[in-house]
Amino acid sequence: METDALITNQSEELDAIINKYPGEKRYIMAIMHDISRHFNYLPRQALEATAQYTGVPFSQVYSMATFYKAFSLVPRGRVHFKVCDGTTCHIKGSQIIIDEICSRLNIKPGETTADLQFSLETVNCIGACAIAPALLANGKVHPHLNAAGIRQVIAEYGGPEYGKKE
Amino acid sequence: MYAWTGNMIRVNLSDKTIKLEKLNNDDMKNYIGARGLGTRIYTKEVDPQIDPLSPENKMIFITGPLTGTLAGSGGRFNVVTKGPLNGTIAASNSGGNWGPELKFAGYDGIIFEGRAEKPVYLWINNDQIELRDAEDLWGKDAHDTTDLVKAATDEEAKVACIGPAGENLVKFACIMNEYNRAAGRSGVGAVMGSKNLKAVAVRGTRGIKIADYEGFLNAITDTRAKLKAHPVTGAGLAAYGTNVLVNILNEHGGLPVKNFSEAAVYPNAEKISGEYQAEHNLIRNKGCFGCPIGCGRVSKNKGKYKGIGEGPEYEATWGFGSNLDIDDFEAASKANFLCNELGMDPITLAATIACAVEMVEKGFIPREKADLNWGDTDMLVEMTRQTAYREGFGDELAEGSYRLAEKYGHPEYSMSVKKQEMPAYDPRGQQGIGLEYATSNRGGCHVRGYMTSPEVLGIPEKVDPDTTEGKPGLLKVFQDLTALVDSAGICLFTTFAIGLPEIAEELRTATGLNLSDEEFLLVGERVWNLEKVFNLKAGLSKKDDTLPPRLLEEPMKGGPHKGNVVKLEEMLVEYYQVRGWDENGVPGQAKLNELGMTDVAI
Amino acid sequence: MGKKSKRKQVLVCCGTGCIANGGLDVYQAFKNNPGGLFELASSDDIKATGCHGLCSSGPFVRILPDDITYCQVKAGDVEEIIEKSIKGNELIKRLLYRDPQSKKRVQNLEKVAFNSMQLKKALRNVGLINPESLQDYLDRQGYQALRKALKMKPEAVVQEIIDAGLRGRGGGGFPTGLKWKACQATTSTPKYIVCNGDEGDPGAFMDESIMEGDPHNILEGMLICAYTVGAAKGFIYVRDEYAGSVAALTKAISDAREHGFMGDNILGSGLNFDIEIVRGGGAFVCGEETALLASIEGNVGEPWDKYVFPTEKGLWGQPTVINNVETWSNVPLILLEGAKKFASTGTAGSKGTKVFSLVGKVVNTGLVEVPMGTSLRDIIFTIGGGVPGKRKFKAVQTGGPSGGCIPESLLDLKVDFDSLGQAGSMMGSGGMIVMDDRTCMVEVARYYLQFLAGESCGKCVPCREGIRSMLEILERICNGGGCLQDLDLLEDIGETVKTAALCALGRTAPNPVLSTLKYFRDEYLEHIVNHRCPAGVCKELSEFYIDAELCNGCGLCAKNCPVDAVQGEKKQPHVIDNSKCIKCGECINDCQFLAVKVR
Amino acid sequence: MDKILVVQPEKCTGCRTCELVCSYTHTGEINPARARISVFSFERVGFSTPVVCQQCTSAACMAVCPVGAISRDNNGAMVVNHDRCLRCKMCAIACPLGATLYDYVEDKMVKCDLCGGDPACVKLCPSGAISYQDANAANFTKRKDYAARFKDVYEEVG
Amino acid sequence: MKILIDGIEIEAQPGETILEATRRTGIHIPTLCYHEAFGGQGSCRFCMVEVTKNGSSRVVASCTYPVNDGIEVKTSTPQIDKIRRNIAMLLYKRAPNSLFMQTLYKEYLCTENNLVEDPYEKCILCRLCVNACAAMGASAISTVMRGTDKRVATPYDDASAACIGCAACAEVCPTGCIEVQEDNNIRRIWNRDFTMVACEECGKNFATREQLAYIADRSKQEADADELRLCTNCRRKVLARKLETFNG
Repeated sequence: METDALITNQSEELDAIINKYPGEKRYIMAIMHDISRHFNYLPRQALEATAQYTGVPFSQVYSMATFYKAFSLVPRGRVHFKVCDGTTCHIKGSQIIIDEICSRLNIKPGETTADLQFSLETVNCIGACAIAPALLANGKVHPHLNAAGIRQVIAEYGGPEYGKKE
Repeated sequence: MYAWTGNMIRVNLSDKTIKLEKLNNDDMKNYIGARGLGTRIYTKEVDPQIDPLSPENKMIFITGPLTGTLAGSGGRFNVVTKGPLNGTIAASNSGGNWGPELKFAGYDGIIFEGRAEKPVYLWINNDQIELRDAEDLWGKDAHDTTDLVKAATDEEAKVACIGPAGENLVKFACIMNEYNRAAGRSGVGAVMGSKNLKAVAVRGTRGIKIADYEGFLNAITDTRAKLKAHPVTGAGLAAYGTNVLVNILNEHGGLPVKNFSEAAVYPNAEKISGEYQAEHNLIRNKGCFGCPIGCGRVSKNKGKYKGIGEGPEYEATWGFGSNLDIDDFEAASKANFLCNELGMDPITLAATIACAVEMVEKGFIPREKADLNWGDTDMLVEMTRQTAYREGFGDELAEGSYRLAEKYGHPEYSMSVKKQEMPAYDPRGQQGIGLEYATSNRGGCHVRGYMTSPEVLGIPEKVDPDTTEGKPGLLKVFQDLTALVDSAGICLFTTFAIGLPEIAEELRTATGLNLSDEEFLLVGERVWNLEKVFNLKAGLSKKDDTLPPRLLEEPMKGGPHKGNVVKLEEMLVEYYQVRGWDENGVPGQAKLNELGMTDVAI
Repeated sequence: MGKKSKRKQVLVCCGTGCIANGGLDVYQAFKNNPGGLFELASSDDIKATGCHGLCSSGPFVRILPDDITYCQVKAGDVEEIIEKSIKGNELIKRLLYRDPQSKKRVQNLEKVAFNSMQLKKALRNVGLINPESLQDYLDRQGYQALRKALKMKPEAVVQEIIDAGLRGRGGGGFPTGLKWKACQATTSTPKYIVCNGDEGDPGAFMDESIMEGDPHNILEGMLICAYTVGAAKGFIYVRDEYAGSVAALTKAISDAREHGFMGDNILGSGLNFDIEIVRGGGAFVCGEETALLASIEGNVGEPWDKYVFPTEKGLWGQPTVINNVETWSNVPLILLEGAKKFASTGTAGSKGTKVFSLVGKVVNTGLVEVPMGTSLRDIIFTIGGGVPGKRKFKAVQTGGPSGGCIPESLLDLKVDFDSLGQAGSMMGSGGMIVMDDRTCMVEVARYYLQFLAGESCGKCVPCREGIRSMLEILERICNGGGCLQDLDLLEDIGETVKTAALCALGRTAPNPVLSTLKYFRDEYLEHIVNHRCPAGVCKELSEFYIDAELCNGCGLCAKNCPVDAVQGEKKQPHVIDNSKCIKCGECINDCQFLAVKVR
Repeated sequence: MDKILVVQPEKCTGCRTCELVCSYTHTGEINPARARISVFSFERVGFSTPVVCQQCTSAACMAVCPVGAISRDNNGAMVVNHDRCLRCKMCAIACPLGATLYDYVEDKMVKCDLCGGDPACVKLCPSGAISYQDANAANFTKRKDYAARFKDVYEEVG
Repeated sequence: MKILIDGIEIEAQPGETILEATRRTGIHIPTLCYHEAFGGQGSCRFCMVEVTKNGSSRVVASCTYPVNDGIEVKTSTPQIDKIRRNIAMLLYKRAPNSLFMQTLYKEYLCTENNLVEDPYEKCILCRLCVNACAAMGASAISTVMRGTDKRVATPYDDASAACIGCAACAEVCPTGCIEVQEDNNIRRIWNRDFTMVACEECGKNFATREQLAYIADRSKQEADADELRLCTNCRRKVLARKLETFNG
């Protein structure tokens, strides 16, 4: 599991993020977005702080954190692959891309490699239907992928050594 | 199943097995419950010839369908066994809270068999039934035992137990429940003691279902209103307890004095009366479970015999009072408190001491054996204690008056019938009660057809106490009705105010049994015959349907009934006829068949 | 239209599709070289615009006023463009769009079939203006509609919207004007205005393109509504994935405030209104308006029964008007051109235009805006150019995951709210995904159910458990374990979900299953009875082989096979080694001769 | 004016008729364990008394109920709305008199409801130990005394 | 206002739902997620009824549909019956381990099918537990995840600091899926162990410390009030015993 205790200066950063918003329930999601952006995931301590700050039960904040796909409760990898599995990408072969990443990196969608280098996630549509199938790697769109193409992308992000199958 | 739970527990103390059984539907209909149903189950299973204190004897704790219900005074249960005092069928009846609690736990009764190797007690907590070790309880009096068992099980548990008297097989030991209620007569406590069974604790939180909700509510409301309105149940018993009878019987000339040897008029009766108690000792009235009468007395002694306890009842007051020429109420009360703690029947104990005093006085018992005198209060208290522990002369008293008198060669001084001592009504002042004593299936007893009610109290209507005319027929009805009342699970005292119609209605609405009043009364007759058949098979015969010679031969020395003896023989002949029995008092198979008892063989 | 400038302007498309293909690099290349552009006085004349529509051919560079559009431009082409087409007047032929029908290069993209049948109303500014520039918007009659509305009685404004016949573009098709009127009629305050920008349908990005490409248009629509119903506060709920939209809207709101179009006493009219952006959390269900409202309130995005409309009890229990992006973008236009003009386009029941994202197995993919009532055939074949390669059209899926699949036999359907509903599909927000014979309809149904299983909020039983069960059955069929009774069970559960689910997401969830069962039952039977997936998609039920008669041994499939399962000599028929084949379908996709087949 | 149940322990004979009729009229079966009134008997000292809800003026049961399932009815009785009740049992733990109970058979919280203004226990109590009297000034004080007395008593022991 | 339910005209109050209005009449509309304390959630859809107004009919959840004048309600039609049957079937398939669902499955005459059953599941996600916990003011549990993965849990499935161990969640649960274990003096619920407070009189455990704090807070009693140190039964008993001393 995650390492929970944030080191001191991170704790200050956390306060700074939270304090940007009024302590009201409706800002929870905005706070979580900012935390997520800063820490690359939602640390437990941050959620607890958010609950306390907004006066909303922790369980409800946690409920939101697990409901919305934008958030992760575990740290994501250095490289975060979001494979679009929108309809267009799907009928154009996104499953091939997903299968390929899974077997190359030995992780399933929603997981991160043990060394925190790569995370894989499938997303519904990144609005790039015209260039399907597509993948977001740390926010960059890689269009028109196929099985060969994804191997190249993995390599591009320093991944040949990860679980490569002969 | 309404009113009944339909469940019996069978506990074999020898091999410690516990089984659940269902009641037989025909038996429930024919014998209803408690005394009747218990006797039915018992007589089917036990050889009448066995020794009451042997492991072969069984004992059945059993409730009636009205036990634990809202029926007025519906808190009774019976202990059915062969009594060690006289070897007759014993159905010892008790009020209090124990019987209802057994029903709430989901059982109508418990059948005990065999004998435990070491002292045990039974713990019933709804579904959970277990035998537990009771070695630490052995030797404890009934009150301490009750406390200890509650502490070990559940504070809300109800406990029936024996005291030292039961442990020591005192022939008239009783079973105490919830401290001061007793299954008092016939020595059922000794049977428990013989089985090494110290106590039975019950906790029940399950309900009793009623067949006709509205009908039953109406029936019990009606019954209870009548009980409240009646001068005896609503006023007399409430105000003075059963001791209200001391003055009444004394005025009537029926309060035996000095072992029935004198006129049944006690000069100092006032000092042992209910009125006296109410003025000097009464703390409060005590009601048994569901009882609107509340004849129980919580009483306090202030003097030499200081203490708080319950009672004494009229019969104990008489026994420890006028019958011993004791006019110290607190002394009589003290002896009664001790009986409660030690677990003994005060009627038999008192009558046995009275018999002993007379025999000492007459020189049949040497004074060096027991220095007993009329009116000696300390002697009374000491003898009571000694009897329970079978110390000294107490060991001989513990066998009851008949064995004592017989041992010293003069059984005629035992004021007993079928070896069980008669209570506080001199039959020479009431011909009917003479017949009642003589024909009672368990020997000397006032609650097997309470003839005092018509003969003295005029309930339901006054009959001449000195005539024998009509008495056998009246007694039969009283006996049968009493058997029904005992089988239903309600208190006999209710019959001062209510009769067959009310009882039948309570039974009908509670159980859903669709029987007429007469058919219910027939239940009582069946029970009576069943008991009779058992006794006959146990070896009793016509010669046992008699009274001590004193009552048949010695005319009353004074009072309103001066010169009277009991004209038993003429009544007995008629009684057998009324009962449909032969001239030897044996019910023929035809009679049994007529009662629907085809499976009971004579 | 805005003022004509003789100066040359360069519009670089920076829509998502174009960015993915390097659009930003192209834009940067222009920006980095402004000095070289002697005719451009300022860098303002190099605009990064919203989507031009024809995403499949991006990135686009459009040069005005000459109206030259170059396609698939790379950063490396920029210098040549500057030299030849900006400094000079020379066309670079290879960068011009090649019309698939005529096979001719075209200078003005507006004239090609893709664009000529379109009617841009909601998208009227997208691709033409710099979304970051308020001035650009003002130049194209920006905020004129608001000024006009503020001079009218609120009731009259609402009446105008009612008369225009505008219906909600988010999927429900509820008459917008009536919604406003209901809210106007309530007395409870405060009231709220909400813009639904949680465009969650996979395969749809028209709202994104409007938010990114013409943000002020949305703000203006909301302002007009605020005036009519008396609201002081608005929210725009945007998918968090749409970073570009958030940025564009944030800038637009800030600019609008600065210039008196937002805040207190707007344009001196006494109207106070401000807008806050709420970033969504990635939940498809939040496109459902009550779920969206719940999300704004700071809750889990679960919908509630809408027996009382949000116009009466919405955000925080207060009257709320909620419309989607495209709906809002139509509002200013109605005020500008008048209800009558607006209503002159479209069908009897559906007025105006509708934006579709035309994607999938179609030649021209991208955003298209057409009058209501345009036939599917026109959209797919005329505008979209039909199915690429030699593949055969099979179906078009409309309405997003909750929509349905429409078969070829219904291609002449005139698209509007009602006709699509009758065909077992729905308008939805306007996704339109073309499928060819390489698409397995059973697997498509399974795909949508899997999507919905993850996207259902999980609150109501029919949706949560019904989808789970239907998905289980579909997976079984796709894996070859289906039985005929499964079809009855699918229909039975589907009917219940359709009638009993809490929100529109749930109630429409069975559509992909029910519509494919209706139109493509034979494919289901093929899977169940013959254990065969005709499209070669369901791996358990597919085996590929190369038809030796058709194969000319080009070797493309062998080259692209990720597992080297295709073998063969050059110019000789190739064979597939099924022990190696992972059934990725790459070979089928590659083969120009349809030689690779499914057994 | 509201009427209340007044208990006079000195009159109680410990017969438990109140428990029986209470359970019978409220549950349809006879079962003291399900009665809303309880009789305690201390046999060693020969004392018994019923204990029953005093329908407190400021009732702890009502105060702690998280869902407002306990309210005062027209007769002044605190009554439980079983449809509303969560069975969290807080009322039972909160009642200083221990007079709010859990019925394990019907799985619900129960308490004395004054039988809708005609208490069955009063009707059948043979000794007059329980009476239903106008909450006139005297009784009202008594009611307060009862609670106060209990409070004091605790302080005595504590 | 008057509404017609199964042909019977009843008086309904504005603002109440069809279900609330119907409950008064004795007509039974089955529900799974409804609880009077929380009102209609509209989530189980078991209470759906057909509503006809101005000639057009629709199927609505009676627990959330507010009555309006002149509506005609049918609580059972073939369509409604089918919805209930399928909901019973689907929930049984989800939670076949609960007796509650087994009974319902039979009651609604669901026919066998080959959908997979999770033999261990009991929860039907009616969320009464979550509502109850919120009503208690604890909100120790909530739904987590979404869609078909949705379930009820404490944050991170850990012991929750907010839980007071009252077990209201378990009490209100219709399927008995929330485990409350009591061993010796420990109550274990939602992965948290509570040390029970024993009655000073009889020694029986009767509440968690947290429950007593809750009560002290709400009823304005002292947290260490003498009453709060005894179990319910002993409070009565002690009161009775003390009344004796007053008596004389």
